[in-house]
Amino acid sequence: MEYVIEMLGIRKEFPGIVANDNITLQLKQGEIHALLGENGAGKSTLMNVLFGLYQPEQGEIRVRGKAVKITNPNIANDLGIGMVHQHFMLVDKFTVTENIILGKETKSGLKIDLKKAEQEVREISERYGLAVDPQAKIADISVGMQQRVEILKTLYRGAEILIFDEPTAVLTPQEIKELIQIMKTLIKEGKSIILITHKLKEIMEVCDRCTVIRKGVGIGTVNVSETNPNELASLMVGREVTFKTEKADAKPAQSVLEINGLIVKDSRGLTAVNSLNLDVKAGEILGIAGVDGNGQTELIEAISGLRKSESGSIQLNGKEIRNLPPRKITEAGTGHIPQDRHKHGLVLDFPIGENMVLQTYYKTPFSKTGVLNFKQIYQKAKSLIQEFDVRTPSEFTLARALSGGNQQKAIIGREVDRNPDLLIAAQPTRGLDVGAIEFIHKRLIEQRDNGKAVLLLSFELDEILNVSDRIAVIYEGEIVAIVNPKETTEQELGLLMAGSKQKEVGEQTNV
Amino acid sequence: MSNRVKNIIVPIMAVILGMLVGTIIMIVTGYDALAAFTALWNGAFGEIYYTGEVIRQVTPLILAGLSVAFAFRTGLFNIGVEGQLIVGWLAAVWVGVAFELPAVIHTLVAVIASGVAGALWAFIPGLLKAKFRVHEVIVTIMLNYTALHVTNYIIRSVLSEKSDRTEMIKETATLRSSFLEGLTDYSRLHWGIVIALIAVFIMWFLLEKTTRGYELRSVGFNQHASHYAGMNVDKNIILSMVISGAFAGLAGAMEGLGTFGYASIKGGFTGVGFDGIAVALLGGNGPIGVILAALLFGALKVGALNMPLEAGVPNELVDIIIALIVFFVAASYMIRLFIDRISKKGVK
Amino acid sequence: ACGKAEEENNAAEGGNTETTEDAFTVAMVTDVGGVDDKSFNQSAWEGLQAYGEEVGLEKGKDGFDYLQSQSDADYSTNLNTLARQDFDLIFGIGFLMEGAIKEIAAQQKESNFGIVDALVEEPNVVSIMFKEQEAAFLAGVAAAKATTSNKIGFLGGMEIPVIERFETGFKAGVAAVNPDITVDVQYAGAFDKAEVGQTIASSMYSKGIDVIFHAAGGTGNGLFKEARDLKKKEPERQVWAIGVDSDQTAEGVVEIDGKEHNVIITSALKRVDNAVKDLSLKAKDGDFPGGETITYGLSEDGVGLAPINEEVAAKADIETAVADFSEKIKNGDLVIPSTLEELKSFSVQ
Amino acid sequence: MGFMDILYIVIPSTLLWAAPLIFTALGGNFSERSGIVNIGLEGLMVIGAFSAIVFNLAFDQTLGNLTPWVSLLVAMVVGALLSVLHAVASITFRADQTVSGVAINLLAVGAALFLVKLFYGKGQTDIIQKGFSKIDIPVLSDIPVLGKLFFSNTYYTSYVAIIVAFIAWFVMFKTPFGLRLRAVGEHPMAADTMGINVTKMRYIGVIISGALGGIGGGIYAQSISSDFSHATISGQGFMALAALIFGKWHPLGAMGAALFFGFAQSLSIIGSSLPLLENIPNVYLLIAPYILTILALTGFIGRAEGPKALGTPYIKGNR
Ligand SMILES: Nc1ncnc2c1ncn2[C@@H]1O[C@H](COP(=O)(O)OP(=O)(O)OP(=O)(O)O)[C@@H](O)[C@H]1O
Ligand SMILES: Nc1ncnc2c1ncn2[C@@H]1O[C@H](COP(=O)(O)OP(=O)(O)OP(=O)(O)O)[C@@H](O)[C@H]1O
Ligand SMILES: [Mg+2]
Ligand SMILES: [Mg+2]
Repeated sequence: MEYVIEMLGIRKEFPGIVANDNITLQLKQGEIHALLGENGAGKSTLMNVLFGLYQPEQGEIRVRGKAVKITNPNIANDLGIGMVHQHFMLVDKFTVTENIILGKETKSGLKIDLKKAEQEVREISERYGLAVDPQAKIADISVGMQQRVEILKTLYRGAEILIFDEPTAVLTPQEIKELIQIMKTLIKEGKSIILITHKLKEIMEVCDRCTVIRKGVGIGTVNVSETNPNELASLMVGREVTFKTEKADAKPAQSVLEINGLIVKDSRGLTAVNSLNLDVKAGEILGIAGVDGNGQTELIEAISGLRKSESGSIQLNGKEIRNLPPRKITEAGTGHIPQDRHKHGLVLDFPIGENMVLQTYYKTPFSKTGVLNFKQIYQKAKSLIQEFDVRTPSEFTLARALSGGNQQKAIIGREVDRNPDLLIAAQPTRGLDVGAIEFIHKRLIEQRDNGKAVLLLSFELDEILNVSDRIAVIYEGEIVAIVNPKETTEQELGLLMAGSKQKEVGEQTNV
Repeated sequence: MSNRVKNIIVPIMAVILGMLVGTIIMIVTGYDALAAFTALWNGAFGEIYYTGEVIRQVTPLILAGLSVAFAFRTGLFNIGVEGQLIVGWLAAVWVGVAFELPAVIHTLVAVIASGVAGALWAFIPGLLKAKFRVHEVIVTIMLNYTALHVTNYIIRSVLSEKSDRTEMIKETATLRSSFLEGLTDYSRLHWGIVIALIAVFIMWFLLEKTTRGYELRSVGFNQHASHYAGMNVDKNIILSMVISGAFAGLAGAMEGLGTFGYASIKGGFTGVGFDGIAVALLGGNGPIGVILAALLFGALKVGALNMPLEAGVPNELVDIIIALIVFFVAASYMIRLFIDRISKKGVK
Repeated sequence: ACGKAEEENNAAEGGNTETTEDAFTVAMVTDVGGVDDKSFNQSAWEGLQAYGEEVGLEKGKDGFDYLQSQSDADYSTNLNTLARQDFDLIFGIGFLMEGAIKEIAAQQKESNFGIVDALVEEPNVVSIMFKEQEAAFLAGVAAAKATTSNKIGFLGGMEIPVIERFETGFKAGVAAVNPDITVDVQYAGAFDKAEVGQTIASSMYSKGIDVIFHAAGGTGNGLFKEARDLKKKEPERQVWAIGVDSDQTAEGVVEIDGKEHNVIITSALKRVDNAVKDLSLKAKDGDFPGGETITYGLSEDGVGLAPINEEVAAKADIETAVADFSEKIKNGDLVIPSTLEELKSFSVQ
Repeated sequence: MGFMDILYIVIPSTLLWAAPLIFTALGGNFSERSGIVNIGLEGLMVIGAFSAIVFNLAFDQTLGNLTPWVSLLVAMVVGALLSVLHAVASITFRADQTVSGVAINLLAVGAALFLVKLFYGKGQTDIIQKGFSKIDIPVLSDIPVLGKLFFSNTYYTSYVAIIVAFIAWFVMFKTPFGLRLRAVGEHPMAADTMGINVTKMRYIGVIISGALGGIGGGIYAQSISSDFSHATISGQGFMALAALIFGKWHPLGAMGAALFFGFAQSLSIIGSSLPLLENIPNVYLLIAPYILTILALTGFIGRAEGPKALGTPYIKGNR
């Protein structure tokens, strides 16, 4: 018996959209099988069908050759299918163990036997090399460890077939490495894996075969050893994709943002940004590289006025903006693409049109003496939607109804349109597909070429290396090195980010 | 079917369903449903007097409904309308009793006093929510009881000497008008309805047309994004509570300066505040909706008084119907599903 | 007042018919308490029923009826409704209706009105007042005779003039028997908070008070509950309560080991029923005392004391003393103070 | 009066007041832990009080001294039935849970009074003869000082309430059921992917709240008011809600809060006769519980957050 899972001719509809149309996916015993597709292509949907969260309208699922009906996750579990979801399914307030045993608790009498459960968790985690602290609260552990908990959940239930839905999108390079190692261990232990990822490099590295879907339709399955990233990308998008971002050399001019001796504390009162110095010049993109949790978030919040800093100075065009209210800072000439677009970027329950004036509603022509001018607002929105290719039925559609990529485009449109001297872009392409990423990168470079300063924060080394003109490496709240992307490698960056003694990077000029 | 049409059909269906279940209850318990509804109608619109009384009843309901709706629209749940109303009532009567002012101006000052009092009372939960993130529902509930005891105390010990109520307000402060009373055969209809309608317009304009309203709504939907966009979240939360409280306070003025002309010690709540929730909800938190819903509940409440006498049906039946209507609107998803099914069938 | 032709046949057939040609119809509006509040709404309604029985009318639009208010705002509407239904005489029960009666009486000049416990000066309104202090005085006498600890309690609803009359009369009665007895006074602040009544009663009884008189409407139910509970727990203990408005004996029944006991000594009666019936009959006969205030006291049978509980040791003693004082009050030898101010200068001698 | 004498009065009274609040707050706890706001506690108490009284009046001849206990069971069942409405609206039909709760409150009062008029032809019931009565707990009340403080002149129901609070704590934090219930209230989709039936768990949570709220009302009616009228339950349900939040959504916290409220209430009533407090206008004592609750929320537990998914309907597959 060759295939452990066969999904044949699966069709799944949502109101007004066919998310999966006659898709076929066959998973071999012991392989890592990639599932590739643009945002919204239907990957998560297909996997949710396999996991019993959705019921397909058509098609058949076979597990080890036997046709099955998977009507809820329990059945999937019984069949040995486990899923690590794109958005973590963990209860923050529970411990690692409680999360793992939830729904399948070890009992003694009426009581949960936590001791025994912790022991079991420890055993499995050792066996597969998934280091976790069984007693830690989810809220207190790193994203990487949370993901290991997710994997443990499936293993605890005896899963033989594991589905990973975009597991690497939220991980740091180090964590990605660890994860890949874990997947390899799992295969050795006889498991089979379906891996969803937008990162072609990862597919090339670990996968045996790859199934591509485009707009809900299955395009086909290829052997990874017989293909290359370019082919995969064009299969997925349906056209040629260029990877290397085309850009002219930067022409840096005067400093727009100057930070000196900045100290910022995090929510727990610990020093997150420690006497940090940094400058960003007009006409350049400065990328900040670093492992998550080294003060990036606090730095950006301090610059944009969302967090009070302790001391130091932040100057924008020579004017002190430290600890000014956010509005004053915005008006001084900053734009901000926030990390979490749902939480910080948009009012999801406003029409997309009203979202386009979130910072400017009080200015003419959008309002006059406190009264809004909706005609102007929606005119503006309409033109931005066109210019930035935001796919939405209309400017009156609620922002909530847009896909992530289009929401992001709307935010970028809004921020770029204000033409700020400094544009802060925090993980602007997180979770987006290559098409959308390409678009966004172009826009950032365009800003630079127009003589604006761009501060880019990203955990994707590819992105940092491709887009930045200079890279500042942040480690434990300090800038430990400034490197030139043309003269460095991923390995070198990785080492710097990991806090290894900075080697002779001093020679890199423009500090 | 478009969402707009559905938004109109849902409350109508809820009302119909509420009446229907009410009818079934009457039939099951052996009452004459037809007689009951006839009595209800007669008690609300049978004579011009009753119609006047209905409008009088509708007046505070509109304001209470506005208060709840305004808070809802800005992301807050003001369950403290009751307390703000009582406080506003007292403030209006206080001004009405204690000051010597020319007519009209006196009324105006008293009305403003009620709004300010309600606003101040609502300022407390607003402030606590903004500064300490204390949930407004629980604070407003606590403040309802506090308002009840404090106003009772003030009436007893400050505004009167151990009496159960204040003096009547001065003639100059009243909202009552012999013109309106004459028009409606001595009902207690008063000018408050005009104030209520103006308030409806203000709420609509403020919320939908001004930058302030834009901020209030934005903060209501997403505090984080609003903060990012440079809005002062705390200020907007407080402001939203304060405006909501001002509407509630005005509702109190309707009672103090219109219906009663005095403030008296209360053993329990007036119920208008909770009815305000029903009104806001049935009215879809919109201006026109609130007016219509207040009209319905006002008519039901006044008409119900006639049911025991004319049809021998306990007037609590109307309370049940109102509760059912609220229930059906709350569970409007059920009605939406039903409409979808019907309209799909229609197409096929 | 208004004749109804089609009902003439009925009238001819006999006395117990629904209505007579010139049926004099009477109705009342209750406050939120309703006609079974075990207090004066109930009493008033009994008076209306007695009137109906006496003149051969039935409940309904053509006889006698009542409307219950659900909130203060309803008084006016309800009074108006009854006037519009052409009731000939309409009672507002309770001081809360003062304003509404005043207003409606001015508008509905065709109808006659009565108001209990408040003064309204309109030509078509009769104000009905009671000398609660007299009933309370007798209750105080009974309490003073019954107590063995010489500690007595008074539980008031709200501090309003009516209740002050009860308090004053009660204290006067106690003092008349034995000035050394202390009377602990507490107000619950409400007429419908049984739980508050219970807690106050509990604290009073644990202080050694053995008789508590309440003038607190529904709040008094808490007193009875506490008294019954204590009695049940310690059947030997002296735990007594005194009721108000109507004879509340039924609320005091405790079953201990299959035997029925009662913790209520007596009740200070306020015969709203008598007053209502009396005025209805007068009005029917064309003697409506419009614009007047009629005060019902012991002499008019408007207040009184309910029979004394068999279980009270001092029953005979109480009855003699009560009869004695009643006599003095009725013939004017003894005037009971009606305010705490007057009480200061009051003495039996 | 000496300090101890005051305690001898205040503590039993505190226990009496607290019992209905504890039950109802525990009920609210189960509902809210499962993610369903329950502002309908007041209504559940109303219907519990109503059904307990009606049953008590009807069967006290047959059931004798068992009557109040059996009536409590009836109140429990009726409360549970009413809460099903709340469950259907807010779980199956995704109603705004606060609003559905308000509807439950309105409905309970309307229906109970309507039925009282239907059954008895009047606006309030008679007084029950077989309510819960005062007792000294055997043995325990003989302990010196403590026995008189905590175990004399009280009602069994108060102790039952305290015991049930501990049981609720055990169920919620030590059993698989509790873990699942809390998971559903924190992250329903996570629970769903773990094969837990979110809808079922939430229904159970809400129905338990109805059952316990019904008992709370039943206790109130049978140990305090002794009859049922429009004024019987007036705000106790909201107090229970406050206790639940004041107690940080924890059963033992809710119990503590309910006892604290009971204490404040009895102090406000008894206070005016205490030497220490007699010169303070009564109003301060009356509002003390409410102000203290607000202060406590602001000062000590302002950061305490409810279950994460509280108030949000769970829609399968929604992101
Ligand atoms: N619950 C839902 N209701 C309605 N439409 C949905 C729902 N879930 C998914 N869709 C739609 O189905 C399509 C496929 O979505 P899906 O999440 O499977 O895409 P995906 O390939 O996983 O994308 P991504 O790479 O962004 O994760 C999308 O267009 C989406 O709009
Ligand atoms: N609440 C909703 N109302 C309407 N449509 C929705 C809703 N939620 C999701 N959708 C549909 O889902 C799609 C967006 O799915 P999704 O958020 O997965 O997009 P995405 O591109 O995968 O973004 P991301 O990668 O950030 O998840 C939209 O096209 C929209 O039609
Ligand atoms: Mg996605
Ligand atoms: Mg996906």
